[in-house]
Amino acid sequence: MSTHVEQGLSLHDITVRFGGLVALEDVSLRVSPGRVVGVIGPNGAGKTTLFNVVCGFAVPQSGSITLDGKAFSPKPHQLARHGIARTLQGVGQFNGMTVLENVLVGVRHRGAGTAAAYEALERCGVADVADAYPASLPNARRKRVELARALASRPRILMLDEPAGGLDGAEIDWLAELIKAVDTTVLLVEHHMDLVMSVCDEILVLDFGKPIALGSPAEIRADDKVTEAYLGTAA
Amino acid sequence: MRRTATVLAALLLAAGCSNGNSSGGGSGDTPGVTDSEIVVGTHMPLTGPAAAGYSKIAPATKAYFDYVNANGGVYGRKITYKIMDDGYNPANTQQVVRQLVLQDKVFAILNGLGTPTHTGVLDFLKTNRVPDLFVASGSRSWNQPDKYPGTFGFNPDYTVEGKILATHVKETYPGKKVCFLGQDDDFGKDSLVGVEKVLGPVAAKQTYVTSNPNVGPQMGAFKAAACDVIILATIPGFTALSIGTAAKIGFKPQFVVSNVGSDPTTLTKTLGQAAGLLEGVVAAGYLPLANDDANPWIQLFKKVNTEHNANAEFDNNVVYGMSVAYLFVQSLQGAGKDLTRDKLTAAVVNGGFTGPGLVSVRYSDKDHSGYGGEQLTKITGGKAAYFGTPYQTDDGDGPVTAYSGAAVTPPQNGIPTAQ
Amino acid sequence: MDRFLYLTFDGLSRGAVYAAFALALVLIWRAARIVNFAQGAMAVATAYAGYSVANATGSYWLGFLTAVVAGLLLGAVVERVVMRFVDHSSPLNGVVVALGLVLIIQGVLGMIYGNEFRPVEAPFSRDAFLIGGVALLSRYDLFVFAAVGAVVVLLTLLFTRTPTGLRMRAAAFAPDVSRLLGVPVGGMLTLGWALAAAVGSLAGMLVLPTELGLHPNAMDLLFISAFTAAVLGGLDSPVGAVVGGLVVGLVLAYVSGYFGATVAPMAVLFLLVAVLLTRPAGLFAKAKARTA
Amino acid sequence: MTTVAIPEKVERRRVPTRRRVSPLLVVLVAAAVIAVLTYTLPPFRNYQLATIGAYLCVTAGLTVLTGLNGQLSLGHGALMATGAYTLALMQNRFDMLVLGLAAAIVVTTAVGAIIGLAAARLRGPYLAGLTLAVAVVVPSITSTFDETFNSDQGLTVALEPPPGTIGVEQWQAWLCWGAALVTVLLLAYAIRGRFGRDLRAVRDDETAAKLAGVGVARTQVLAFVVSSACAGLAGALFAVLAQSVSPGAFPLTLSLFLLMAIVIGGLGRLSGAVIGAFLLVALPSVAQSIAEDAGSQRLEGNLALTFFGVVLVVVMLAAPGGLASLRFPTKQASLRFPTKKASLRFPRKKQKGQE
Repeated sequence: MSTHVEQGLSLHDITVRFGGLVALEDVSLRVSPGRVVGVIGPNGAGKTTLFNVVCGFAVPQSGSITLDGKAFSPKPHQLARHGIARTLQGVGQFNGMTVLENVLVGVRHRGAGTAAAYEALERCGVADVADAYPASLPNARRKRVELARALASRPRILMLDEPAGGLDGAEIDWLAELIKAVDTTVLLVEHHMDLVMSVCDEILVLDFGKPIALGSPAEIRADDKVTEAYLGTAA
Repeated sequence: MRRTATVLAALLLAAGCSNGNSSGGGSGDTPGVTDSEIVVGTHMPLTGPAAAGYSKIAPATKAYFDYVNANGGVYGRKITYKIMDDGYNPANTQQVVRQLVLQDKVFAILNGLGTPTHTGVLDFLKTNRVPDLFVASGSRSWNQPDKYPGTFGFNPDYTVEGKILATHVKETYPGKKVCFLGQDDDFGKDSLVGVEKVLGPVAAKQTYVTSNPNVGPQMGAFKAAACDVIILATIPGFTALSIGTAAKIGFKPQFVVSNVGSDPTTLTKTLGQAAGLLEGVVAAGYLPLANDDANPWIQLFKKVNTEHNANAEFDNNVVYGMSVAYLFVQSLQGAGKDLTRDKLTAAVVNGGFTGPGLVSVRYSDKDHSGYGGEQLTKITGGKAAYFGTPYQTDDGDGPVTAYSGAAVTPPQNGIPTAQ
Repeated sequence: MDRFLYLTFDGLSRGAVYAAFALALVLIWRAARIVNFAQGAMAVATAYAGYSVANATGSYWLGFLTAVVAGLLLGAVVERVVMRFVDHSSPLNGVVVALGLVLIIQGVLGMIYGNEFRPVEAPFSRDAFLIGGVALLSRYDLFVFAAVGAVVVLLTLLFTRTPTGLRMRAAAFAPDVSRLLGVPVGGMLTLGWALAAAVGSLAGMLVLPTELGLHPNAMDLLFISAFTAAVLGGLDSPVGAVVGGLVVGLVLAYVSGYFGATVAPMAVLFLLVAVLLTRPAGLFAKAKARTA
Repeated sequence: MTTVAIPEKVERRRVPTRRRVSPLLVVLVAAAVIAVLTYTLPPFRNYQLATIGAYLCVTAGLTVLTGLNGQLSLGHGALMATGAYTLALMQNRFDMLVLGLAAAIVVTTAVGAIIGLAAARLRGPYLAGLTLAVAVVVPSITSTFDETFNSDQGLTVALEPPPGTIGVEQWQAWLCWGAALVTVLLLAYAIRGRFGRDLRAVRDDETAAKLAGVGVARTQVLAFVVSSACAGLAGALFAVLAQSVSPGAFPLTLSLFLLMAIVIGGLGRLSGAVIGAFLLVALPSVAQSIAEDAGSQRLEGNLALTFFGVVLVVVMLAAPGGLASLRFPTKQASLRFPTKKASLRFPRKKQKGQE
């Protein structure tokens, strides 16, 4: 754990409790610019809670967050201002608005408008359905729309919450290509091991809220504790 | 889409106006009057909580007009009475009165009911020079001959009534503690003004709002203040609630009730099993009582009620409605064959009408208020009856005096003749 | 002190009725996620039926039973014939249809019975027992408490101890899963409406003898107080409805008694604002987990 | 306002596809139509026309709040009362109509901001409960402060008659529709851009909206403030129309009827607000004439109520998207699925997994 001034997002000894339940315990993580960092763990390991802490949906009992070395107390609607974008597990879409409008909601920087939205839509390959309503699209396309909305805000840090959920192989390959191609920092929560292993530079493994491993994909693959945690809960 | 909506609106409005224009419209210069018809309109609460009791008035008025029409009408003209429901909502009153005046082209507005509702249309009626006769409320607002030359009241105003009730209390229960419960509007306020003009400050005063049908706290306060006499400026439901609630907490003062809230039929029904509590309750009135079968007016009105009002339940509201109609027919007769609006108001100003009322109406060019006095009633054996003599007074500091005029009987055929 | 005691009991006896009516609203909310704005009008309609029977037979209790059974039927009919076909993509649609029903019911009642107050009888004396000169509760008030208490106990038993109650809860909370498990979700919804309407009718029969009388609009004001009570308590909580009802009754009584009747509605508003600002889902709302 | 335009396939990429009819143009056409109407209609129809205009101010604002932002208000009648009383008090003191109207908007906006701040914390029925309590408190306030508001009797509004030979009703129609068209124009421009998208984003999914950078509470308060300003203006116009204000004119039923009107008209569309405002005036009038023809005492009034109720229920069952959703079937219809897009929607559970 480093304490000197640094670029990027850092979590320091974060602990979150809901009533008696410990959701996260002394979790630290550093997300340096340009890196793709994955967070994995069995169900209930605290992955989404970790995201919620960064987004301000959950307030840690102890610990701190820094952004570019400065103390950061996140508020959900100010994330975009700090250059952080996040997708939601499941689909968090505006069903009363067209695909284009959905993406336009994410475009908040000055001077950018429809053009920026189209750029994001094209990047995600859904520009052809710009005037459709999300509810009329297949799940995979809707996930792309949501990605497009996140990308349209031109984030420095992109937080993806189980982006591969419900996708087939081809879609996941496309997603992997996208994650590799984006020039932003990515923080990824995902169950799909192949995706995580292929795109991440660094992986944090959580089990019952505790960090049990942190390292490169190769290191994680070789870690006994990780195998144990997965087999232990899966059995 | 917006354009289609606009066009739709325009079409419907246009369609509406082509329908609307065919009705009404006079042949001569006077709106609402042809050789064979006089169209008169009113606004009344026919639906909603305020309709209770009041919804019977306009049909009774109409029934009496039908009776007159069946007997040849007034100067050969039949009276058509257009009754509009305003639900006691002043905004609706605006709409329906404009419809009556501008669309249906009524000759006059008769017996529009309610203070807040009718207050809002005074200026409109004045601007359009529509006679605004016999407003159904005891507000003093109707008596402003300089400002509203076409508007005339009907009910004795609440201050007059307050003075008369208080005079009775002063004479009959000297030295007793007198308390007052009033509706929280001009009714309660004007009445209290009248009461305090005679009695001085009352021992305790409380108000209620119609939106909270519980007078437990108020009655509790009166009991705590040990009131002997309670004067009620209440509508019927709240009269019954007050008497019932007082009994419920073992509190039995003498109740003295405004005419507005004293209809024994309504009270008996509302109190149900507890109707015995009404025994001895004092109230005031200015028209014959519906249960007074010996009264020739009641006999006449009952006959009309049977023949033209589908034999509706005969109560004081029916008597009220028919008395209004009688007075209006008298005014029409007074205005003569060449009926104009000016002649009608002139006939009312000339006054001198006598009819079912126990006292006379006060109309003159300086006074546009309705009946100027009341007589007291008492409930004995479950039946209300007048006692003593009628009193009359004004809404200022004038004395309360006995009324000296004699009661009149209705004409043979029940229809007033030109005077 | 006497006055305070008197006002307390006055408030409690009215509050009990608000509680019963609020309970009916909570029942439908739990079953169908709809605030049934037609509850008051439906209760009035069944009360007319009840009093017609009571007048014809001379038996108050037969009338009472008629009203409650009519409530069951009316609730079921309203759900089966109207509410089932409402497009629930917007929660407003249900509200507006309920408001439409209010107009229809009030209009039809007005046409049949006229817009007059009809007297209603209470089955027990409404004269309060006097203790030390202070009027406390009447026999009728005790009857109201007993009836509301019985309803609360019976509903609690139904929902916690019977398979039907369990199914109703399951159907309301997770319709799709319940359907897979073989719960007749539609039937449970109908049952929920029927039960709620019956409780509403019962509340109507309890409150009418203390009001101005039977009238198509007789329950309008009661509905407002009861809705306020239900919101105050938290719409998901039957206990909240009861507590909310008593609190609203007491506030109205104290404020009318000490500050005058005109101020009372403002006091209720302030109370509501104060409660909702601190607990946006009512006093008895369960803590909710974050959705993100 | 429709939010869907016909996609122009030729220039789809990188260029905004929307070629919507300019609101300004629509309003100008409407103004011309209204102006012609005011000269051709008889006085009573002009008065009804004026009333529609006044209603349009409030229904337009309410449909933005409820339809676009998803906040349910049962208290807009009370906000109208605020505007009406402000105008009455100002008018009786200064006798300058423009000043009175401006003050009505300012005061109601302030009141709406306070309610909106509380409302932003509340959802669904809790918001309904709070606004309901606001709606019923009006008579209580007027009688508690009766020195100012004169209790149930209310205040009369002193108004100068219109200049020259212009009929009062015609002048009222100009005033009300002038205000209504300006309101609609401003709202139309406000909701077509960022503000409109934020409103709908908050309605559809608060969490996702927050993450996309939308200030949810701020947007909700702003929506309440905007619709309050509209309600205040409408209330002031009602005071001008009636030349009087009293609590009885702003009962709870008014708030409920406003809500019914926008839902029947078509939630979230300004065209729905127009239809709603029209129905608010037309339906009672039609019902009254039906009742009059029926002739029975008990039917009178009650038949109107029943009629209104049946219309409500039938429309809601047959066209849940409101009357404005009944559009002409076109080739593009399939692209517009789902058709009820502007109604307040919550994602249906079924759709998530199945598609």
